[in-house]
Amino acid sequence: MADTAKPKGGSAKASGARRRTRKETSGVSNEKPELLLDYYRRMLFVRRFEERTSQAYTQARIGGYCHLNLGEEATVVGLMSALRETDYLYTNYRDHGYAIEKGMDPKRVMAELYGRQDGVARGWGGSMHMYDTETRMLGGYGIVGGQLPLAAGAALAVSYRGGEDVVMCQMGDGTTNVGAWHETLNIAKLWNLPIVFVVINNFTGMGTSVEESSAEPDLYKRGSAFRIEGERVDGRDVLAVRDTAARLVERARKEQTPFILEAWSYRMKGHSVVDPAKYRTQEEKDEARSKENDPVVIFENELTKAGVLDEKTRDEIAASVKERVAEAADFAENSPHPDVASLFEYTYATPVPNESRRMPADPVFAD
Amino acid sequence: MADTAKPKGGSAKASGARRRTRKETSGVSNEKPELLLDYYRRMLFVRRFEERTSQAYTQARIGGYCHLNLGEEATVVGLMSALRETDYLYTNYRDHGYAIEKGMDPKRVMAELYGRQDGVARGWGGSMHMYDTETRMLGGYGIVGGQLPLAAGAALAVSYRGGEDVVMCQMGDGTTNVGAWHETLNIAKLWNLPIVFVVINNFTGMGTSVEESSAEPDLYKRGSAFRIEGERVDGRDVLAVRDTAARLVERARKEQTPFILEAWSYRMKGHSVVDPAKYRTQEEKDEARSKENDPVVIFENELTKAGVLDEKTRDEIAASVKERVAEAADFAENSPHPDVASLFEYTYATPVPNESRRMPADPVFAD
Amino acid sequence: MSVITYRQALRDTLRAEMVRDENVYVIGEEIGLFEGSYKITEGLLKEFGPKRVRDTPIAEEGFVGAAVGSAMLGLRPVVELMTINFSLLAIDQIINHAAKIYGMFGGQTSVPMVIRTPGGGGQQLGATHSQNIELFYSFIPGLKVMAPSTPAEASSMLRAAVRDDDPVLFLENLGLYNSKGEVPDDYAEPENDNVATIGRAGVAREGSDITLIGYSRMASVATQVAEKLAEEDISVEVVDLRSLRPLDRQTFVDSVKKTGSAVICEDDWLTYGIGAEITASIQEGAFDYLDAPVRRVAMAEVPMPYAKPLETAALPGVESISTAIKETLSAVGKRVG
Amino acid sequence: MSVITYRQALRDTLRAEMVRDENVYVIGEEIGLFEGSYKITEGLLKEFGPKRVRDTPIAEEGFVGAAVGSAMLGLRPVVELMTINFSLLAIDQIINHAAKIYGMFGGQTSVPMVIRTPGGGGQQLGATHSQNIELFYSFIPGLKVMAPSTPAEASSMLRAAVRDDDPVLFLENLGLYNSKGEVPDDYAEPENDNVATIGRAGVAREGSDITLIGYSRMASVATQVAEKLAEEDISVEVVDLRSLRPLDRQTFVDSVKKTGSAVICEDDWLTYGIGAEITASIQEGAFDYLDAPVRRVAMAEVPMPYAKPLETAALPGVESISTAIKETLSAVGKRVG
Ligand SMILES: Cc1ncc(C[n+]2csc(CCOP(=O)(O)OP(=O)(O)O)c2C)c(N)n1
Ligand SMILES: Cc1ncc(C[n+]2csc(CCOP(=O)(O)OP(=O)(O)O)c2C)c(N)n1
Ligand SMILES: [Mg+2]
Ligand SMILES: [Mg+2]
Repeated sequence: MADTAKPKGGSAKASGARRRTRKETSGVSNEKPELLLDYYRRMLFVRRFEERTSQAYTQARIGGYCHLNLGEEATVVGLMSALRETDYLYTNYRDHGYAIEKGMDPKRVMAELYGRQDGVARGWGGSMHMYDTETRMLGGYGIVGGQLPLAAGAALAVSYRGGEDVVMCQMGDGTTNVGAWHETLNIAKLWNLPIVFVVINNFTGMGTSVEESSAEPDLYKRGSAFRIEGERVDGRDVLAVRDTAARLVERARKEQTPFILEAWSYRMKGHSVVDPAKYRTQEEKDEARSKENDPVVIFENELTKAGVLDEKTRDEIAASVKERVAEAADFAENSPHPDVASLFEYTYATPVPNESRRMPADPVFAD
Repeated sequence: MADTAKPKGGSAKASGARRRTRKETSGVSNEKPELLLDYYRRMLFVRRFEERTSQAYTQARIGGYCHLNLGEEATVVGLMSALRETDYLYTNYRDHGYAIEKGMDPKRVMAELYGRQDGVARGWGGSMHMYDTETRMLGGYGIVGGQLPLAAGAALAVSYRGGEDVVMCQMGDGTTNVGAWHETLNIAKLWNLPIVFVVINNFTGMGTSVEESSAEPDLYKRGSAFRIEGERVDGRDVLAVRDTAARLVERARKEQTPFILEAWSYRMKGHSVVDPAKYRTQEEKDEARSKENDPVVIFENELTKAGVLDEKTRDEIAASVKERVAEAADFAENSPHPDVASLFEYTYATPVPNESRRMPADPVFAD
Repeated sequence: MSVITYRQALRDTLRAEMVRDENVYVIGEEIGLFEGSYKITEGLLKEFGPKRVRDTPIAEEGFVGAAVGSAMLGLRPVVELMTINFSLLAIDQIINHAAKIYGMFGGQTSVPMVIRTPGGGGQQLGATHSQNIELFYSFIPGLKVMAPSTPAEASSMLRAAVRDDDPVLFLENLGLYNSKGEVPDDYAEPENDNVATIGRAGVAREGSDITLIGYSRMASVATQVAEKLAEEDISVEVVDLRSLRPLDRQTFVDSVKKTGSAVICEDDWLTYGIGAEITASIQEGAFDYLDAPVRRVAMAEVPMPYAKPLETAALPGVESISTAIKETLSAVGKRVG
Repeated sequence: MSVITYRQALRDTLRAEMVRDENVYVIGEEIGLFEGSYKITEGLLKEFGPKRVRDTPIAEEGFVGAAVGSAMLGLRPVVELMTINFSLLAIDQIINHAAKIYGMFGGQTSVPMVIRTPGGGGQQLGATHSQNIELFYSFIPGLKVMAPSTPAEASSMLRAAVRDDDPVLFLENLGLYNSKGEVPDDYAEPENDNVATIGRAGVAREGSDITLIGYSRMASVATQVAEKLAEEDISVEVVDLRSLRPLDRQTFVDSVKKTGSAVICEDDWLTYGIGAEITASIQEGAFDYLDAPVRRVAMAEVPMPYAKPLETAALPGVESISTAIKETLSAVGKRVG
């Protein structure tokens, strides 16, 4: 098991130090500039998309619970770069970035947030439930840990058919404490399933710290109860995430066995859009939002220093990202609301007699 | 973590060998003869009690599911000898021996099996649900793993009040795969609870082996996911069980933290009385019932060899045990059936208006 | 026609569906080597191997959820939950996942799976092992719930459940496994297309004085009651609900329109039990036809005691149902035999 | 009298009970530092410290079960489940353990605990976060289920729940937390002995034309309906069930005997919903008084969609309830305003 750079409880200083250490062994110099710029563009896109989402929520264009990937952009882009298009993805409710990065059209993701007909789930899912059969993003899930058994089941189906695909199952740190974690990882190992469990450690559930909720706070080590190997990676570093994830994904594919990947990074804002995070001290807030811990800023600086990103390109990228985000919002705004007449369309896949299609005021017997 | 003598998948030969090794370091020579005879008497009592139970079941005097402690006698007696009277016990449904050894009157345990009014649970519980506030045996439980959170809660109450008691929570090997295992052990460690989780490893759930159901088949190691220490002991050896259990119980008391104890032994018969165990090979059956693995026989031989048990004492003990078992059965047989008029007595502890007390044929409104 | 047990009908139909479609597999605790707690999967491991007959750890939430996930990719798992009581450990995966995935994601992916599980009291299994909580699943849009009462129904309904693209909770009953009945000779053939319609009740026995409604084991008890009362010249029409969701109200309402009164018999608890909906539907659908209140005969509202006399007293049976029927008939002024 | 929110009533009563009895402690996810998802436990950690305000990992089964175990030793835990949807993860501990321990062991040990949890749709939370499944608990002998609809009820009923020796499922509602109402001035005093009686419904508003029955949020909607229809000269009597188990049938049956007809409004799904039992009970208890079938206005039977127009259409409201009332009144031939 590899343990790279993790701030216990999140001290920026310690992590910064460890981060530099890691940097000596990898970095942007070995990568194609176009690829680096592509990652940068994608990370920035997630950032701006989420900012727009937050704004739209405040304007009551988006409802329900709404959780953002702010601070997690490098992890999102790194992880998704490690998957093949044909690989499957399951996530928790903090899923907008993953949906986009797995290949969904951001317009349709935004339309889903707006609850419109062109949304990826036709407006039935909302923020927590992005889903698209085509791109094999098999769902954001709002029940903490609910996606774990499902993801193992998808891997079981792959294995049953002798396929080549891998399943990635994303979750938060707090999720490693649910019973489904134990039951699922045990099954995944026993049945030799090709799956990578990715734990996004942002050091907190809603407001409860990892130390207060996990008796083994080194989360990647918790596979020990199942003989599952785990690694930890600096989730602020898109290349490190990509490389570690790719290694584990390919091992899962080849060895037909599960792995755990813990990626740590900061949650820049509250748990969800409406959470002012009053339980955080000013110091904690500063740390979570500091430039030093901001994956977009970090990467931007690195690319600039390496001469990959000049001011002009940066501005171009910023402008194009801005435009695409605006397009997405426009698209969402102009997409029609779902027709109330469709209310009973999605209860069952196979229609059978006597299904209820009553509106609230309807009597039980039509006549 | 100590790993003493465990047969992977249960090979008598291997375990016999390891067993001898262990014996060199401990044994009957350091113990008071009366105590050794007492253990022997108690183990034999559990054996004969269970045999009588099996017989009564076949005669339809006992109903429902009925799981026996045959093969587990040394573990039962060893564990219970490690507890103070004031310590609490929670077990699974394989609970007759524990109930008796924790201090319940065997007559009332048998009466419970018969479903009679003098049963420890007034006939409401049956085989799987022995319970007695007095002796602090807080229940056998039929839902696999159901007792785990409860036991942690009892330990929480002890800790809340700053008490000295320890909780012992018994379960089977198969139970280490349930989600409640994970949730409970995590909580127990986080909250510094004085509790010992005892895993009775009889190498099988109903018919599914440990290897097929636990990705970490060294069960005492599964605490690693919570930084909980674990030990394994030869459950056929009453002194080894007592010593190891006592050490962990006292550490739990002193250090206010949980431990895991795995005790392995053979299940001599089927999963429950009605199970013919057809899924076992003849070799497996032979092994499970061999004299070499029979804790009562092993201990009897040791005591005989050590000169503690002569023929006369053995016969005396056998006769007295036989008599007490017969007494228990007689008592049960003669205890009245619960009165149907008491059917509604135990639904609620605090009576409130409008409780239903309708028999099946009663209308909803009395008049 | 051959006469076989309900258990045999389930086992052979399950086998036939596995032969027919290799996406069908069975999964659950002790279903392979142990051949099932109630032997419904007897011989299947030997015939189909461990890939298609998958023994699981004790981890209801995990393996039910894994079955759901595999169904999302097009497999057709048939899950065995040892008894419906243990379904409470998996209920989040059933209700919040299996039942929601089709709708919550806008109809993109169906979840073709069956969860077979027995209910049933009367076996002295005590409070936690004797519950009839099919209500929980019957209440949930997105699930289908079937409850056969005879070997023939068990066969054609299990076939329907396996072939349906939605999650089906398939309710069996400990008290029915050994019961016998006629089935078509080809009931065990993989090519058999005798597929029941989900969402339909049936009139199990015609009668004119009163309608008696039941499902699962209580439908078979209802038939016994009808036979017994026939000797006293009371003509009882028996409706077997068969499908608890969707619920075929028209069938029992039509029966009540004909007979003018109804009694419901159910193994679960009275208050909020399945019979409550049946009663509510009757009063709404046959209001002007009802000559007396609909009566429900259900389990006494206590945690099920272990002791036999208490258990027997707590459960409805031929006697208590007959009493309710006779009382109802005298309320409507019909002659009571 | 002061006017406060339902939230405030809960919070202050909870605090008062903690002051009164040091065996009372609160336990749940994010109730301490975060002060509760819906801020019912605001300030409690600061006042009582972590021993009595216990933040838990995300482990509903584990911490609910631990609460049960601690109650067996005489503590009086008040558990918060963030929403009733998540109770499905803990339902085995609630139904198979908390509700069974007293009876299954022959009345030796009671389980004095409260599980507070909000239901409620209408917040665009989607299919898994908008369910009203109080039915599951209301069905279970051994549990008590309370559902207050006003701040005053919230206070006196929470006090009753904490002091009762049985496990109580205490149903709150997301849509009620900000609603206001009068409470006695001493509602927050630890010495207060204004304790509601568990198992009693109440007539929230008198009327003569028809009985409208609801609970929790729908009881408050029912009152709105009554007020609105009063303007049209329709006199609606509103019954607030308050206690779902035990169920106080006499109160609503008496009301129906007076008015001759009834409508039930409920946030949960119609088929098998809470209203089914109410309806069944009315037809049995007031058969000869009913002038028209009892109608139920409930949620459309679909997994709750996220999109606002769909969600709004799926839920009952003042409009749909008024429609059902007017249709019922015309069925009985009463003048409709
Ligand atoms: C079963 C369940 N319990 C509780 C919740 C409420 N809840 C939503 S998110 C959350 C915290 C999750 O923390 P973590 O897994 O670390 O993910 P993060 O939000 O930090 O990405 C909680 C408790 C839920 N949705 N489901
Ligand atoms: C939640 C739950 N699932 C399944 C069962 C059925 N069941 C009863 S005992 C058992 C095997 C338990 O094995 P183990 O924990 O090793 O205990 P042992 O019987 O060997 O003592 C199973 C699966 C149950 N009672 N509860
Ligand atoms: Mg987190
Ligand atoms: Mg075992």
